[in-house]
Amino acid sequence: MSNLWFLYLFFSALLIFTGIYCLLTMRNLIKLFIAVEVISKGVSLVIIATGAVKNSILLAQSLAITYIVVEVSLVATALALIINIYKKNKSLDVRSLSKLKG
Amino acid sequence: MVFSFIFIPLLIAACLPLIGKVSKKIIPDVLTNTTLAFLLLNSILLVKPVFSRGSLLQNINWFGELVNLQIALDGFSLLMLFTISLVSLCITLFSIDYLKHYGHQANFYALLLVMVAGMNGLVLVPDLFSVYLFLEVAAVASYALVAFGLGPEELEASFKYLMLSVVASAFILLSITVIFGLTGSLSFQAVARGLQDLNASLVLGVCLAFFIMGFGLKAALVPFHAWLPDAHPSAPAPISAMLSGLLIKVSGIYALFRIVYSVVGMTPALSKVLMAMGAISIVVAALLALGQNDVKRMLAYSSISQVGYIILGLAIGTPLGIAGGLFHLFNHAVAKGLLFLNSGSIQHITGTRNLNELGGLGKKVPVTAGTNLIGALSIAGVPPLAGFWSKLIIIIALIQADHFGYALVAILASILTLWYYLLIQRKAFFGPLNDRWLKIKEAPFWMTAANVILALLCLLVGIFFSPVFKTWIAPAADALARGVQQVLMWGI
Amino acid sequence: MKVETITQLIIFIPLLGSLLVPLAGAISPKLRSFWSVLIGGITAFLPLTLITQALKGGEILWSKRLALGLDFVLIIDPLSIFMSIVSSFIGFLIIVYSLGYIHHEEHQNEYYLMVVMFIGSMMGLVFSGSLVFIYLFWEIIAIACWRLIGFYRQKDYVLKADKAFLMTFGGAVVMLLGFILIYAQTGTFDLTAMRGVAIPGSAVLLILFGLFSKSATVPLHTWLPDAGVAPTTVTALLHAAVLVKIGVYAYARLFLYTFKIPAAWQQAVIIMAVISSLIAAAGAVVENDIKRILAYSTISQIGYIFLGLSVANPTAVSGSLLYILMHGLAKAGLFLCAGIVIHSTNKRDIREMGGLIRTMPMTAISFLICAFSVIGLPPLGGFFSKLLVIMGAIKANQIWVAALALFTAILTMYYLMRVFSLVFLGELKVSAPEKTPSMVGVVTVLALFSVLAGFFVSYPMKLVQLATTHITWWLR
Amino acid sequence: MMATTLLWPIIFPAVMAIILFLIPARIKLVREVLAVLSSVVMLYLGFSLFLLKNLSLKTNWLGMGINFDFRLYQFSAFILLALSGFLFLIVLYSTIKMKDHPRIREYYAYVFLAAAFSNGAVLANNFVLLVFFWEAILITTYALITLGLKPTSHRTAVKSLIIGGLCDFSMIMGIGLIWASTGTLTMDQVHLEPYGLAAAAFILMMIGAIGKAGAMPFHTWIPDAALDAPVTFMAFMPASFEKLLGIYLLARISLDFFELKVGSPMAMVLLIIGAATIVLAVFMALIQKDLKKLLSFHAISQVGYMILGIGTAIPIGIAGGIFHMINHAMYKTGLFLSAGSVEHRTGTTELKKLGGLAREMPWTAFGFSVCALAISGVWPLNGFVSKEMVFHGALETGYPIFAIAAWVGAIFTFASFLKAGHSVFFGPRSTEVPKTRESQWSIVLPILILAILCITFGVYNKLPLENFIQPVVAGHAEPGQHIDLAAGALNLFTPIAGVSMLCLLIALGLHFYGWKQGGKKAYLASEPIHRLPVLHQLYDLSEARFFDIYEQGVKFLAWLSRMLFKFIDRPIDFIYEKVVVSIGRFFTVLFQKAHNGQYGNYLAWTIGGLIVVVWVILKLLQ
Amino acid sequence: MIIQIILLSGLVLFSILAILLKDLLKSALSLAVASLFLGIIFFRLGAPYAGVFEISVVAGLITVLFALTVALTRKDSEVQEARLTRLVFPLFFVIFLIIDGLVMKSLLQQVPALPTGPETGSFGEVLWKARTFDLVAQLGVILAGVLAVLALFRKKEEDKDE
Repeated sequence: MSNLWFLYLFFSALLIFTGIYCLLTMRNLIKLFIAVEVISKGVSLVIIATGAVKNSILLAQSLAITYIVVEVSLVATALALIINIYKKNKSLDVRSLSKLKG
Repeated sequence: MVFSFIFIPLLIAACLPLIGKVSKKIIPDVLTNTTLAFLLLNSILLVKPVFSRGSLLQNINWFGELVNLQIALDGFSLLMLFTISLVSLCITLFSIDYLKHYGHQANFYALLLVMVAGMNGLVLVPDLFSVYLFLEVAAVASYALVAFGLGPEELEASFKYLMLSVVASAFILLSITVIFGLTGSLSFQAVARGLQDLNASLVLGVCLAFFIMGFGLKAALVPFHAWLPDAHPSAPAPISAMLSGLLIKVSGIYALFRIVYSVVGMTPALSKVLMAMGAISIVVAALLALGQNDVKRMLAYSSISQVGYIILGLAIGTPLGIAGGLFHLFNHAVAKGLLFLNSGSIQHITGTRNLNELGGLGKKVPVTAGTNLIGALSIAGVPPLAGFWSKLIIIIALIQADHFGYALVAILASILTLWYYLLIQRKAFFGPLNDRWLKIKEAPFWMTAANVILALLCLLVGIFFSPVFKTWIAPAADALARGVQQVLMWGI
Repeated sequence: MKVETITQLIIFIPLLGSLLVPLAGAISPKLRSFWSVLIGGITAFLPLTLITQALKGGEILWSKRLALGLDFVLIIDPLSIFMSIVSSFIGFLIIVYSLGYIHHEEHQNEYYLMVVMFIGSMMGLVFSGSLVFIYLFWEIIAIACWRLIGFYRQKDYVLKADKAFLMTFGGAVVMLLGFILIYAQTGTFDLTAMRGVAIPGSAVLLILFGLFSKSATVPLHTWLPDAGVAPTTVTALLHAAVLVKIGVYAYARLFLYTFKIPAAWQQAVIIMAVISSLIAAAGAVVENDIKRILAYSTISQIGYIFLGLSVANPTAVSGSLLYILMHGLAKAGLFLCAGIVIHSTNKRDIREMGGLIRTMPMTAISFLICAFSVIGLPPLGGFFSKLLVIMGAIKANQIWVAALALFTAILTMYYLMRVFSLVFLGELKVSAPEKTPSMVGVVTVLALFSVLAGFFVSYPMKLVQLATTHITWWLR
Repeated sequence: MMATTLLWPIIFPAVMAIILFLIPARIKLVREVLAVLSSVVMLYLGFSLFLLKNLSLKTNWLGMGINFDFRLYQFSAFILLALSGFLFLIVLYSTIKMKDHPRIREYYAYVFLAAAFSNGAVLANNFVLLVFFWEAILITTYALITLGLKPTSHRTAVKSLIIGGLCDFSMIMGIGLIWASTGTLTMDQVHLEPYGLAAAAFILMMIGAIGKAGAMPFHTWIPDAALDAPVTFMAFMPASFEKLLGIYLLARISLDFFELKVGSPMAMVLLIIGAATIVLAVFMALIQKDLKKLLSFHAISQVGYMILGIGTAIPIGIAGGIFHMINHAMYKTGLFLSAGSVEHRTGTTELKKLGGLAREMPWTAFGFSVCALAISGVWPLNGFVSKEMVFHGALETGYPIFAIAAWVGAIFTFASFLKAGHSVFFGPRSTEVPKTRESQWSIVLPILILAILCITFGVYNKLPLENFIQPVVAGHAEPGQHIDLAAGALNLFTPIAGVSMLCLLIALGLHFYGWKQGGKKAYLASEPIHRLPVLHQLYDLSEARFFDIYEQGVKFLAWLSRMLFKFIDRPIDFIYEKVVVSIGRFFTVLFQKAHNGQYGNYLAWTIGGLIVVVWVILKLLQ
Repeated sequence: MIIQIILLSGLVLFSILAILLKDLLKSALSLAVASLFLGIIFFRLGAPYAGVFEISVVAGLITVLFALTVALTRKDSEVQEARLTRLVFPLFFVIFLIIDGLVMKSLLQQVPALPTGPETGSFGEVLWKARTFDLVAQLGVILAGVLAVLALFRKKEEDKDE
């Protein structure tokens, strides 16, 4: 069974890598947040896969659902932030967010 | 009732927006302060039971086990609860007058209470996933609070904070899940028991690295610190105090060391890594603080540096080191809370935080200046203030554990610490009086009162360090020092 | 009253009393002055009642157990009593002098708060028998000092204050590291439990850092001349009477009374002391600012005290202890005279002054007497201390060191006489009257004491002898 | 008699000093009477103690062998008596001379304090006590010079202080060495062979002694003081008190504390210093144009004889030295007082302005002449006796060069006094000075007393020699050897006396030649020698204070200080002020640059940190 | 098994598309598709409720939120991404793929199998009984989110006052 676990871990690692790559290189705020979503997909995949592989899918399922709720809350907050930033900056470029430095 | 630490603030927070429609100011003020005062009282009352029994495990079973809540309270958590209640009470007192700048008291207080509830929950739950959840509760509230001013800088800081935090919490959750996969359970006790006879050190090592990164980011360890100097200064002063004083400690240090000591068990390898990171944080952040012109930004870097001390102490692994680290955690919470509130006072008084524009305020606002001085010296570790004792204990522990090099770093960095605090003192308070500030007056009553209370705490804890240490710190340190045994004992 | 009780009162009356100064100041300036003088007076008086205890010899220990073995220990022995008498007395005189000197300045609340706290923590330091508490009071003094140096708020003044604070703090924390090394070895901070313990050289080095930085010994001395930007009362307090003696006192307490210092380190201190003395004297010759000259002079004299203590035979040690008293009186006198001069002429460069003996004769004569005492001319008190230190050095076979010390004494003579000639003699450049009676009175008293201390040297000497035999117990 | 009597000569003048200081400036008469009376009391005390001879007092003082220890015996009693005698004369003289001095209160206070300290120094039987009193005199010297009230007075005072300090500090060093090697500080318990460390101790102690006495090269403040200080001071300190004390101590050092052997290195040191002092100082004296300054150089030159005498380490030489000391004190005091008398009346002591005063001031002229002849060693005055003894001793050492030096000194001594006396009292009456008359009795009386004493001690040399000198030397003679110093003292027809007389004749010849050359102006009589080729340059250099160890020393001190300050002190400060700060600044700026506000950058650190942590943990786990 | 791998590959593919596509709306839609895949994977792994949640909430609600945001920020919000980013992505991706594969393979031997029995009870029981606290925390998170949105979209009072 643990072979399977590592298979899922392998794919979720790919997802997380993709997300982080995007976070590191992309500039559009919304795009960045999409990357965060990609990462969180990787995480939820791991949760469910672990539960499935380790015979505790019910528990894992409840965790995953909770996680999704958290995600929604985060997305709401983040998008609210992004909209506010857009209102102030008239731009979605993350590079313009560098007034605070030093 | 230990549960009140979580439920009451949540409940009040839920009600506040509605109450806010009725009364904009007074009721939210009173309600919040009463709540926190109640929590403070509660935490003090808990000292005796926890002291006598070592730890406290509480269950709620309602509706035929449909509602099954379990809470574990030991010395360490109690210390955190006490610190949280104490500092946040002072912060809300301060907010009474300070919030005039922002308005929307009800909303503000609600978020603040949610954050408190999140931190309290994090401290109380004996379950890895719950730790993550409460971490997020506090975090989401803090994102909003950082951006509460809605200015471009606030939004920018909040956004960066959020984006970095999200990555961190993803890794935390990942790690929790992997541990869940390894042991098949999530509660501290079961995980600790499971890990004891598990032979998977490499995977576990990676998990711990994820934890270090995740919680390290929350605690702002170098190199995961970059969000903090943006986020803390941008927030309203009470929130800066809250974040620097409490949040980074609870969601970073508490969580990390609870897991490291009580769940996984401290290993020499972990100790080495954490100590090295602590030492790096101390030095790098201190140097960075030196170059700041914004009071709050300097304080923020100082927080990073001091977190370095705390982690350096906690990571030694000896009981004395843990005690020193925890004591410093407490002292830093108080003193940094004080300093951030104080910077709020300065901003309130003068409208600026730029050190180069300030100058000579000491003459006009002696109380603000004096309390600032006390806080600064306490953090710098100048006796007889509280910070001295904790740093002393940390350094003693370092030497006793034969970490002479780290001791030297800690000592020399305290000179740097003093150096940048003296910059604040010199540029803001004790230099020649800037003509712009000829007509300024002392900050309003509640702001000053909060400052004075915290300053007195710094002083009194320093003078009566012995009883404080025995009552609060020693049980907490014991709880941690017992390591995995502590968690395994809970069941009994 | 029990001796222990008196001692605790000596420490806590000024420490707690100082906190009330701002409150008193909020009510009225008169009350504040009265309160400060009262506290200072009590603090100066109480140690005198301990003299009988000192004459009995021996020591009384008192301790309060605190967490982690960081106990609060008091050692009441002839050494601490002697030191407390000297510093509280001079401190008291300085408070009285301040009444006139600081009269028109702002921030008087802070000033008196810090001065009284300074004296209180000095008392605490003197009686402390625990390394941690020595450090603790040490740093309180540093804080007080820092605020006092920066009293005049000018930009570069506060910078100098910060420099002084940072240098002394830096030295002190390094010293703390040394303390902790000792703790790691012995498991206690209590000095009385560690007597005769041989400590490693690394700890000695670290502690010396602290002592040298506080006592402004080369190469950690440069903050002291810079600290001359403080009000003169403060510089008198810092340089002459109390502050710089702390390091010396701690040396006696640690390396004579308590630990065995390795011979190589002892030799190193001897050499450092005499070099410091020489270099500082050179600085005093070169400088033109009166307070900087006196500050360098202080550094130079501190070198002698260190020399005596590090030579560590009874002659030299008693010479050093006597030096603390004599130098305290005389240098405080010099600084306060300089204070009067600066206060009335508003100049600090000695080349711009001259002929002041005509307008302020009492000040001039007091200055001269104190200068003679510092030089070490009989029949003034300074003679005995310097003589004993040098004799002790020769006795310990440190002949070249003694010769160098004597050479420095000639330099001392040279620069002090230079100051005197330029300031008080020659043509009158700035006419300025003498100041308030409280100021002139204090300098006269100090000069008088320098003279009396010379003629009646056997009385302080008795106490010093007791202290010496007590702290050099290992010679017995 | 109680042993505490010993304290009287110290406490009494000290108390008097305070009383005299406290008497208001306006009540002149009371002060003067009181001063004279107390000096009489002092004289009485001196006499009675001299008759007592042996007395000692010892109480505890500082512990560690530093006791309050006084001892009166032959030698110290004699010196004590001499000191009180001179004190009396000078106080008497001062009542007139210093009458209108604006700081007269201080003057008496200092004089009596100096007397107290000097008495203490003489009586002390403990080295520390000795130094205490000895060095204390410095302060009174300093203070008295400043009373000259000239613009340069204070400078000279400081000069005396620093030179004195140098000497006294070296004495302290010597005492320290003695203490270290013998373990005692009681003076009569110390007797060392001057080898090795003890030799160093000897030299250092000796510097203290001869420095006080004003030998070369520690003399340079004296000529300056001659012009800047009150003349009474010159008579009081350099002429009498300091010579007495210095030579007293030198004798104690050479006779008691150390075993000085004939021809031993230490003795040679003394001889050389003595000879050099004689010759060099007398050459300087010769060309002086001011009476007081001329006298002051002689005061230095004559010290040479005393040192030379003691340095011979032969009883007769030592006796000669000590006798010369007391004689010199008399005639030099007499000379200074006469100079003071002249100054008192004419207001100047410049040779050029004076002349032919003998008629108007006959008693002064008489006193001056007697003293001048005595200092020149003219038979049968006291100077002759003591000088002969010194010549004798010097020849007996086996190094005739020292005797020759002494004779050379004698030539020029006489020559310069011929010049001085000639130009002040004889010759044509100068026009630059208004008509005047003899000084008051209290000025003339001391001069006359001293002149008479000079004659007495010369003619009846047996009296002082047997009473004062012989007992001192007695202990140092070879066993069985009987010393009878007075026996052939006045014998003119010995080779040595013959040479001496020849010297006087040469001096006379020189003066005559010079007087002729200088157009019969007496004050130019020394010019031919002044203008000698090499000497001329040397004189110029010394006028420019090139040979003045003080001037050079102070320059050296200033230079050294500047060097130390510039190359040690400032660099240390530079490290704190600049180096540390800029290193801190450098890293600060470096780190600050890294925090550029870019989110991607921060995330990269985070991820990088994560990778490093993973790597390190895995590494540590393996 | 094969189907599972295909589903997983689809998930990764659409995630990559989500980040690589230039148009934000298309990105959001790709994300929704990826969520759909994930939901199916959940379902196949025996977590139907989680699958439903994933599809309804993430693929539905969050996509709507994204679309809304994109719509709200449409005006001149073009952000020029660096072209290199997209070009080198495959390279990095492949490198990581290899590393990932190797690491996972090497870890494979490290982890001992866990001797656990199958779970008992129903999903609801597990969620309520064992994870009650999670529900409390969920409430907290939602409250925090709501309050955050309220705070961020509040009207500034000062504007009126001033």
